[in-house]
Amino acid sequence: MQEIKREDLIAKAAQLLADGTVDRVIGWKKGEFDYDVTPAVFTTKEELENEFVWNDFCGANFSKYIKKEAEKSESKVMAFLKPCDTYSFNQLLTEYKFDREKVYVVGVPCNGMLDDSKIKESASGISSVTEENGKVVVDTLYDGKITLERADVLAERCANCKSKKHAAYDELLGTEGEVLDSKRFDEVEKLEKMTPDERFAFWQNELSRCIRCNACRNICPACTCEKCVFDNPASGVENKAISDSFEEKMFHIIRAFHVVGRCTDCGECSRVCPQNIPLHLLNRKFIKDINGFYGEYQAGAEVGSRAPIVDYTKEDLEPSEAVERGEENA
Amino acid sequence: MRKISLDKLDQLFAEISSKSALYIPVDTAAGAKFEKYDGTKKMSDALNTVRSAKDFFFPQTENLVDFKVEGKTIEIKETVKEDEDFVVFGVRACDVKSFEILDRVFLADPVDNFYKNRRDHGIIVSMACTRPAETCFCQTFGIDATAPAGDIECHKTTDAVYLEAKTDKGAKLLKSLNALTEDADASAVEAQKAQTKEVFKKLPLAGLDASAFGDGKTNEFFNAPEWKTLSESCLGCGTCTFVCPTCQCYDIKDFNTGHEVKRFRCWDSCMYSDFTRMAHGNPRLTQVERFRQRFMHKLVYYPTNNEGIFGCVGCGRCMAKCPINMNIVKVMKKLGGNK
Amino acid sequence: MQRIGVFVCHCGTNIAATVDVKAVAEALKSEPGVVFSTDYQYMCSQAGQDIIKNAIAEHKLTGIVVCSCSPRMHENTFRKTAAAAGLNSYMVEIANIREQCSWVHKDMPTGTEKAIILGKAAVAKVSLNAPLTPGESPVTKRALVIGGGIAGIQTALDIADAGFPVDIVETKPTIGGKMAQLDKTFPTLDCAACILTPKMVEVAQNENIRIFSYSEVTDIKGFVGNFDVTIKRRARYVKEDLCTGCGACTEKCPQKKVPNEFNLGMDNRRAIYIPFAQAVPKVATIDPNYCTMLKTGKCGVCSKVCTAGAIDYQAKDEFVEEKYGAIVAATGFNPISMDKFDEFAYSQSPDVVTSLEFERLMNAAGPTAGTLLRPSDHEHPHTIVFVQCVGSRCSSCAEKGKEYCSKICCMYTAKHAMLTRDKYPDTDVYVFYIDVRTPGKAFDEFYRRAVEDYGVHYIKGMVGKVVPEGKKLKVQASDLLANKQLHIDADLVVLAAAIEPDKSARPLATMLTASMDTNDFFTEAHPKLRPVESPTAGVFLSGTCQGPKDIPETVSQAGAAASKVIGLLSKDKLTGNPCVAHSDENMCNGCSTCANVCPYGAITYQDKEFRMPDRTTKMRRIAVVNEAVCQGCGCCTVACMSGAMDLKGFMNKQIMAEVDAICK
Amino acid sequence: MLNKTERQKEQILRSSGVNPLKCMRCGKCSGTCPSYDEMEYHPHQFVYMVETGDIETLMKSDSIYKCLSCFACVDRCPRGVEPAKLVEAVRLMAIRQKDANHLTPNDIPALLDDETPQQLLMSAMRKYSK
Amino acid sequence: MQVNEFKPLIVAFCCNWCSYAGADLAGNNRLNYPAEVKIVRVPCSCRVNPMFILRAFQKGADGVILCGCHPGDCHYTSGNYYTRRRMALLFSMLDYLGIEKERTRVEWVSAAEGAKFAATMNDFVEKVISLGENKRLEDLRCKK
Repeated sequence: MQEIKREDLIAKAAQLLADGTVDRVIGWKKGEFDYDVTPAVFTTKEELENEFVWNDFCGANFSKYIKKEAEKSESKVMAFLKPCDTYSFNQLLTEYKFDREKVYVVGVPCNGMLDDSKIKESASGISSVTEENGKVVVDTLYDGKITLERADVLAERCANCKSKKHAAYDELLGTEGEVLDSKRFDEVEKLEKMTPDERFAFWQNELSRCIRCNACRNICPACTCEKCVFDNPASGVENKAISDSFEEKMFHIIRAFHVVGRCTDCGECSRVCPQNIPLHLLNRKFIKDINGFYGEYQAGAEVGSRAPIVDYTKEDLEPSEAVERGEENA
Repeated sequence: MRKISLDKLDQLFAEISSKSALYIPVDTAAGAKFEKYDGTKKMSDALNTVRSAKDFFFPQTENLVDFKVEGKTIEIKETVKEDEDFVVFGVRACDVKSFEILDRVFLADPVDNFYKNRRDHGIIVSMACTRPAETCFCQTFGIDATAPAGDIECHKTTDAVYLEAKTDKGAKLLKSLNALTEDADASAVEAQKAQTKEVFKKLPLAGLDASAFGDGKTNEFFNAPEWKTLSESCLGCGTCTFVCPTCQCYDIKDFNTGHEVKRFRCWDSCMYSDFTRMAHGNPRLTQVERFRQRFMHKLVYYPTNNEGIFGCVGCGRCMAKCPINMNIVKVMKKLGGNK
Repeated sequence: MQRIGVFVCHCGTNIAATVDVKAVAEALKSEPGVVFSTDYQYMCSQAGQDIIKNAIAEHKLTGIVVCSCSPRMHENTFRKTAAAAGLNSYMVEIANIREQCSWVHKDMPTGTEKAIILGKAAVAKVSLNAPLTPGESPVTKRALVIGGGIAGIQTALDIADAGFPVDIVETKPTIGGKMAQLDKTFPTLDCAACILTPKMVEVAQNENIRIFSYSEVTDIKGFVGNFDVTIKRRARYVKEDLCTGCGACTEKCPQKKVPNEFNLGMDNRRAIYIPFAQAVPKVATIDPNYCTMLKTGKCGVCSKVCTAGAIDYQAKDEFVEEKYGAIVAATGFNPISMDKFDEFAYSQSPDVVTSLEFERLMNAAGPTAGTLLRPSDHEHPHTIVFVQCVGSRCSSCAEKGKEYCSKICCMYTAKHAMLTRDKYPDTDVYVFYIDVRTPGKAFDEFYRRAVEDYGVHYIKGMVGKVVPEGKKLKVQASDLLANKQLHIDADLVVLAAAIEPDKSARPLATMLTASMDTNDFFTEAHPKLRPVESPTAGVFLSGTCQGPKDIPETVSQAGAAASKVIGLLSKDKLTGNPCVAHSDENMCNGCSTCANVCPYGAITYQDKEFRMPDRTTKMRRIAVVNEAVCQGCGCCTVACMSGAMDLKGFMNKQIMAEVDAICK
Repeated sequence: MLNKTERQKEQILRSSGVNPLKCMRCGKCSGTCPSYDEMEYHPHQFVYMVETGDIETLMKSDSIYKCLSCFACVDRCPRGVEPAKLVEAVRLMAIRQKDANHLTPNDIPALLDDETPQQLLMSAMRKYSK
Repeated sequence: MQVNEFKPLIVAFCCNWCSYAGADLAGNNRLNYPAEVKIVRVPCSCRVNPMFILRAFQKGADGVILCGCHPGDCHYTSGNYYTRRRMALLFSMLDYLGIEKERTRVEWVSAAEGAKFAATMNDFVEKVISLGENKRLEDLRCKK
């Protein structure tokens, strides 16, 4: 259950449309079911009232849409941003991806989003998903009502939420949260503690499922290249489909490396992967290493910050030490 | 019709796999998946596999030909080879139907040897559905999920699996398994079928109607203004096309290994900006056109070229996997005036 | 498809003894693109080069590979050979089969096999080479020197002497800098003014030099040879061209209570002032913070007494825009603030002074007219304690001191101690030191004279605290050699404060895209081999803005910087290295990552309109590499995610082709 | 295997957290020390003697009890060496070696006289509350 | 002497100003190192894209070593500092993926360190030989 109500969001959007502050609103549009929410652009109050939703499935990060909309016209667009989305927003600004003046950000507090695939593990033939007394109630075709603990179906990234505090907004609805002491590196540490053979087996199993659909890349707020090296035949590494296990590794290593220091750990890559590959564990490894080697750094915490990968100190550790240190942690 | 009790199913699998490769759906951490039977694997009860069964006949990548460059001479090496027989067990009605859709593309003149070879050697053992999901809409396309056909059609009940041969290939296989199976009456599964049919009537997408689309509707839909708003959220990834059982587009590429060049084909996606790119660029300039292409193909172009048969089987995979939940159902409802 | 010629060198037996050169030539013949392959005794000889030239003509070669010694030896030789035969000189690649093959491997089969692979890699690379032409850019023949201290003065004079116009920008009303405030200079004890002021006059009189005093640089655009600089000339409310420097105004001005910064606030000046008698330009300046006329509109005394009519209360800041070919940073230093060193009671007692203040107290033109008197009661001090390394070599707290050695303190403290004992033999002079560092010509002799001839008490140890008590300063210190704690009742304590770069250096470095170290000293292009150049082309370093140094060192560095500037300005055109980065605007994301890692500030951004596939247009921010500034390290190419940035001569696909060929 | 000297040094460095190698031998610690004349070994000597491993000598010296723990040396040291922490570490080692504290906090009031400065009282608290 | 001795393929990226010159010096001094080492000249170690390293492994390399000027001595002042960070992160990631960490290395070799260059290469080749063939980052299509 979200602390802030759908009606409040609609009212805010309608007001900004009415007073001419913005002429488009990026929000979530309801789907066929309770859980298949789609990002959409709204231009009238009627559209908002008919189709706008705000529920536990509004996980989509609007970064890509903000960039697209900001390029479209001279007028301002409004976007509802959850705390984690604001980090991506700032990171895009750091990279000059759009004009800040063209976007009006309304911050919305987030109580964590649910993962529909986790719900589907325990329920089939879902007719509705509602909330009663803090529990998730799933009405099904076959087994009637199933009650699930919210914590059990919370998206991984929300269970390990790094911040309930917005890094940017023009206006905030509801109350501002805090930066949290997240356990998000625990899984990475668990992997680090494995033997190299175990780690290799783990990743071989995970990455071999990749079908190179590019969902992770296309949703990624950091992946905003005009032309991706993996789509560019001139780059020498282009591959449309994966013909060999090497290419799975190549794609995912390079993709993670390209977002080093830019990845805000929004978790969209893992959310969208149709094969449930825990891609966030690659990005988090880099984040954890950066924090350990060069000091805490959160991409998107502020606009214009210099990522550690494009910076240095004379006393930096050597690559050999970096690998050793990974082992010491283990 | 033959029958085998559930506790003997492993023996059945063992028997089949002793003669040819057998693939069954198994549960993995990332959903159900067809895997080669190795004597220990258990068949999944999942409604459907994450990826479709089209991989068996039209794999994501396959080598077409190798070139070996020696000094300044080029040697060409054919890579097509006669496949061994294989059996795919537990294919749902939607995927079975998808093979027909693929056949009309790959087996039409000019025949695709690679595809035909696999098709000739593959035996499909289907499995009737009993618990369709809310995302199922195969009935929209006239598919009866309780009668999935294939070479052998199966019905799984609480205690047994009923098998019925639908083709000669199927009959031959089923006969070879007679020692393990016993005779059964076709009526044994009728009640279950009827019950499932009732469930289908209650599905949220039961009323979805494709009749607005089909043969000759190109002009009606091509310039519809709704494409713009529908495609707005599309990220241009290839998830829908790669999980789709009927998407059949591919690209042909060369890979230089250093000692030879491998010419391979791989699935392509009309959602990609370089799809059908020619010297002048992609004929479909923006995501609006690419998005339109996919749905027009399934709902209009394919039926136009194939006696009104739709290019979608309603398996619901794209609904489940699209990162932003935009899918063919939403398109049909918006454009086809459904609800 | 390239038509490639391969030339395998025997290098006498240097190569041929361990590499079967004929086999190499034969093997490379069948590589794609190779149309000619041969071997010869000495490819670098005239005869060898003729073979190459003839082959280029005969076989219409578009690229050549020479399998020979290291490219560091003869790459240029063969490039010239190619150019002489009409081939672009960058269509040459060298396979290093001597230093990296025949000389390090023993047996023939191994050497031959490796040489073939190295040859194949070079063929693979050259088949992707493109002809490169070095870019040219014109040079504006005018230099800008920022800072008018001894460093700036010397640099400007040397450049002007070579016949090039130079502008000096100085924030103070006069040039002269810190040296003008000094009394005598070590180790020869010349009077600073006697050697500096003639140079200042020379600057004023040199036709090639313009002085922008009381001015600052506010904007710098452009690149080596072509800088566009905006200089703000702050309003001094006195017309420079009319003022004769007679000083009448400075005597009559009723506002007498303005702390005199030239004497470090130890006495007062008027609101209209000339910093010191030998100022250049010798022009009065009105201090707007104290002038009654400017503040209240009532007074106007200076205007009345000025017979030249130079006073202009309406003056406004003016901006001058000028083009320069080279810029010299000579922003100098300041002693660090002593406010945080409570243990030395600097803030509590006026009798605890810094060394620079001590210079003024000793100086004939200083607040005490050259008689050493205590600031508090103007009495003659009898016991003077000098403390060295105050704030230098201090690693414990960055907000207080500096980790580096300030280099000049040992020598000037020896000078102060010596001069004090010389003038006032009745004084007891103690110098507390950690180390006495006197490397330099006649430096150690100077220090020894202070000890041996002048009886200065040098004590190894540090002062722990200074406590003002009555008229005395209680100094508690340790004598490490005697292993005793000393308690001295001093009359005057002189702190050798660490020096730090002037605060204006940091914003200047940003404008210049020149890099700085953590202490805000400018970094050199190379710490050993290019010590007076900034990594940013066309920017040079003079004096203490680069690091602590004394006057002789500053002057020699100033001359070195000037010679570099003269070398640059004497060229009509700059020819660049063609192996520079280049951004493909169609792929560039404009994210600024490349500019973040560029050590030379060679990458700028511009908004450009692009036609989209659907015939709409879109403005996009794209990176543009200034080829005149880029040095070709390639750091940006890896920072660039999209692969838009590539390095000519070492393109991604060329390096990958080499890797592929090696791994084949 | 470390010998006794090395072991002692290692323990002192570990318990004090001090790196004596940072010392540039300026003597400001001793210059600032209020207890200098009472001490046989002065703060800068502590640093040097720990560095050379001469810890037995320090433990035997009264100096470890003469330090007031006023931390002036810690505050003034330009290199952040923190000599007082070394003194403290050596003192602790000496105390621990004897297997017992000879004074408990309760014993202190009886030992006080009117002339004892407050600072000493404070240092005593620091010393014996461990 | 082993029968069927494994000959690893080593790609060494050397910066033009220090390490390549160091390799030349090793040659001048006739200091032996295995012929399996093949050097690719780059202007600066910071020119080496992680993609080049992966590419080498794909095409059959068993070890990749990157040599540059010592930190602080970079011809371009800061290139190798960036290299250091990039490779620290990349190597840590490769290790995380279970790929043998001894297959990749960064070594700072100055133009005066011919002996160090030869010693480094001898040591590196020895380590790679002890690991055997590259299996974890291989592209099966590229196997002969």
